[in-house]
Amino acid sequence: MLKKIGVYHLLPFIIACLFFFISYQLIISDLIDNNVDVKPLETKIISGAQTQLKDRYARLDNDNYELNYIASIKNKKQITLFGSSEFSESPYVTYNFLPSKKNAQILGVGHAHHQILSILIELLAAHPENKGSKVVFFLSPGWFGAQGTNSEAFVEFAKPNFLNRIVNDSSIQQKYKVHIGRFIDLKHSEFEGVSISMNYLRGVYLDSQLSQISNTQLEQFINKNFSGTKHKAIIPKVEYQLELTYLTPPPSIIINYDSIAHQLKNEFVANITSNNLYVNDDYYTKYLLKDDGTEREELITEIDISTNEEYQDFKRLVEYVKEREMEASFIIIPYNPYYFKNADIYLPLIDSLTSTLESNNLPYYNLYAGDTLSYDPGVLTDVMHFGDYGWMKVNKYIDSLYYGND
Amino acid sequence: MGMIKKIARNTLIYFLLILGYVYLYAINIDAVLNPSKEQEVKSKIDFVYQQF
Amino acid sequence: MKDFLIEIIDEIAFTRVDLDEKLWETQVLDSITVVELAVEIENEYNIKIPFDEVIVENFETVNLLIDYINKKLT
Amino acid sequence: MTTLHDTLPFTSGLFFQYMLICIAVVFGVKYVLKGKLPYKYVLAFLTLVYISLLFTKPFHLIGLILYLYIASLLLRKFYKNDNLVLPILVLSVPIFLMKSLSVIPATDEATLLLTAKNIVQIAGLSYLVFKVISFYIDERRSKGVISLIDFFNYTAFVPTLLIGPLDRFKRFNTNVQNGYDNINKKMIGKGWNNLILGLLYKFIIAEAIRRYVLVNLVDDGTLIYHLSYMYTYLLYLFFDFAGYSLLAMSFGNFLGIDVPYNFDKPFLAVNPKEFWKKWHKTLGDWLNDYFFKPIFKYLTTKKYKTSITRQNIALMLTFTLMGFWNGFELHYIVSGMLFGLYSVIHNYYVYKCKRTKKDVVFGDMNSKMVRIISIFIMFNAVAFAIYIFSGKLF
Repeated sequence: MLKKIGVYHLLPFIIACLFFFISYQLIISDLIDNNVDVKPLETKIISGAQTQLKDRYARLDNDNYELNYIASIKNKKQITLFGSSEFSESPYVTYNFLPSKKNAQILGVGHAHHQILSILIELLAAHPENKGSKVVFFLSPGWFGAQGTNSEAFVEFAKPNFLNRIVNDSSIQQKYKVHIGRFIDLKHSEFEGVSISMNYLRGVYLDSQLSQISNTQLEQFINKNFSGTKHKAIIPKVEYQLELTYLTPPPSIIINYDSIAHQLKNEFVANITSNNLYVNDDYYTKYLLKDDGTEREELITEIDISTNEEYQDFKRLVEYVKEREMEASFIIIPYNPYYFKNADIYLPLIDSLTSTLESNNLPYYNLYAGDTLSYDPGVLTDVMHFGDYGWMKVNKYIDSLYYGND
Repeated sequence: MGMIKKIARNTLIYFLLILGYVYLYAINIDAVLNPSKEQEVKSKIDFVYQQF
Repeated sequence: MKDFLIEIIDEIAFTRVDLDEKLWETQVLDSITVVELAVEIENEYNIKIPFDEVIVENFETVNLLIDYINKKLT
Repeated sequence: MTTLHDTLPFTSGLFFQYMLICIAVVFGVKYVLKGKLPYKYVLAFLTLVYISLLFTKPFHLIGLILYLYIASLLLRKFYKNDNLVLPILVLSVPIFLMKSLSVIPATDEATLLLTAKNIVQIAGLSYLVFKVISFYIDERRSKGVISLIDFFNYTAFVPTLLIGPLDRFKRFNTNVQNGYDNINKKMIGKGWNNLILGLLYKFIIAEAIRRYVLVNLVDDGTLIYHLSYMYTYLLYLFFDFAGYSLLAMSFGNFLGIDVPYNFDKPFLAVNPKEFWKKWHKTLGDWLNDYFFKPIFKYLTTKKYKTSITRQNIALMLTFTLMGFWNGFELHYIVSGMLFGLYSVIHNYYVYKCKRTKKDVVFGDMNSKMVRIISIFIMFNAVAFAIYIFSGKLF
């Protein structure tokens, strides 16, 4: 019995494996490489004038949006804001308010789930353009609770052109590529139809890990030989040819932030009738009221900074921002402590964020509040998104930081 | 069937199985051979955008 | 009986066979003609031959057929 | 849950996981529990798990099996006539419902029709009904009760549920009665051989043909395109279907059921008769035993016209039925009739040869040469009929 299996199955299987390795080494790898050589790739050129000087792109859906985003990074008169679900259409949101009031050039990028890894990829894609750029990051505490970027958001925000550009840019430090590659490797089973640049980045990560036993031998073999770093030559180059636009701002206009803000806050508080959580009525009835008429209760789960994916992404982002000498600032969005009764559980995280920023000399505006005493009602319109009052505080901060006005 | 013939037959089957598995399933050979073709990357996780 | 059988096989398959000649193996009969033969036998001897008895063991030679029919008749 | 209930046999990783669990359970009961649980109950339980958790329409399938069980029981008890037309019609009601409903365009606003369609369209229905017809015809005179559990195991056996191979009750039930004794080295060896060949056929060769040839053919309306589509589709269909049948056999083997084979080098067939012994053999045998033979016998008894005419009429009817069985669409029916025509031509040729005692087409040609030419003609004739079947032309 055993002999039969050995002779008719084990032996053929071993011979077949040998054949496969030999034929791969001799013929197939050559075939692929040759095939690659005969198809020289043209550089994809996206060109045009900068047209988007305010407002926001929820996602960078087409070449024109990409072009305007890259232009926004390159244009040192324009500020680029990176954020997620707090970005809305309200006239008080920074990218609406400051452009309309004082002709400032400000573009917002992102919507829900646009987290640090996606932002880092967008910045890396603009590596040749981003030296000294003016950028503002809106950090949501929810990102850290979500344990990093999810694969669906990655597919949505990590545009093929951007990834291709990162792969082809040899002046980008390897550690950033490894960082993206690690994410792709971690989530690779969740992707369908992985692109070559994704495979390349994954290969960069796997190469960096080769000394450690992280994968099976076969998988390593496959990654190294077929889809890893070997085929960089066939990833198309992407170039943006930009014509920047500059607005001339009217001579320093002084905006009375405090009075507008005060009025907005009073209106907000006066309009709430359904609750005493300082949450607007619509949101409250829609999300916080359960079917039986009682109030939903929710607590924040504690997180471990040392293993938190989003926190690792944050540290990489700070490194990169420093390296590129960007004029960067960070806005830390609070949780509503009237609703999240244990909001103080995130204070250590917020401390780590601020101390990292301080040690890197990066300005930040921390609105996080661990309890109701330190929370300024009206900053949030609900439990985690800025209200108009909150936006006015942010506008004042940005105006003073980037335009030197109070 | 003779012993040699059977061994040869099974060797061929295993060889084609390995080859086919690697090229059809383990790697994206299409992407390697036709890099110019735009590839659509999808996430298998059907993520519903929620409020929280 | 054997004359009838040899005659009828000749009529159906255009072949004159001996008593021990193999009918299936030499392809004198096939799955179509064997049904005809069965029907002819049914009519001649007034017996019923179900399909699951139209098999090589009963129909391979004329001699076997004669045994089979006799068994059916008794 | 919606995705779970889409797991048709051999279509997803989940199905293979289910099969592996089944095999583990059966082996576990055999070796760990020393076969204390009767095999047929274990088999029925595993099948029920599949139907209720993974199959698309669990209640519809169970309902169908119950209908067929009760119908064949009643027929066995109360219908003593030799004429089989009525029983076959009664058992085929679900097929008629499904096939005729699927011809009516689905765009119809009549929601009643859509609901009706939704109820009767069950994956694997035609195969199930064919199995039950053969069961009824073979067992209608047998003594003793046929229990629901035996009937259920036979009709709903998961590896062959969707598209065969079509097994026979007597053969299948002998395996079930042998139970754990059937799970032996020989059967497992056979299962393994079927498994590797089946995987190769279906998931490697057929998939490669589909992915790299079939979908890349550009329909420019030329003859070249239609010819290349014809041959590619034939090869694809063969490797996919034969691979599927081998996998069904393989998992059957691992569970101790010696599922009959369906394909055996069909492209080396020299004539239609041999072809149907090599291509989808279990269907060919079924049509021969339960349709061709009774009709031909009926015509012969009635002395309808001459012998050769009777043969040809029966052949033509049989293959036309096969066409209708595939579906009531025109291309299926024409393809079936085309296969009928092939058989009629060949049958007439054999008749002529026997009658004149010489080969009326090839004369005294070298027999090896005749064989090669026959294979060539047969292959192309099949390719053409399958091309019609594919619905590419109309």
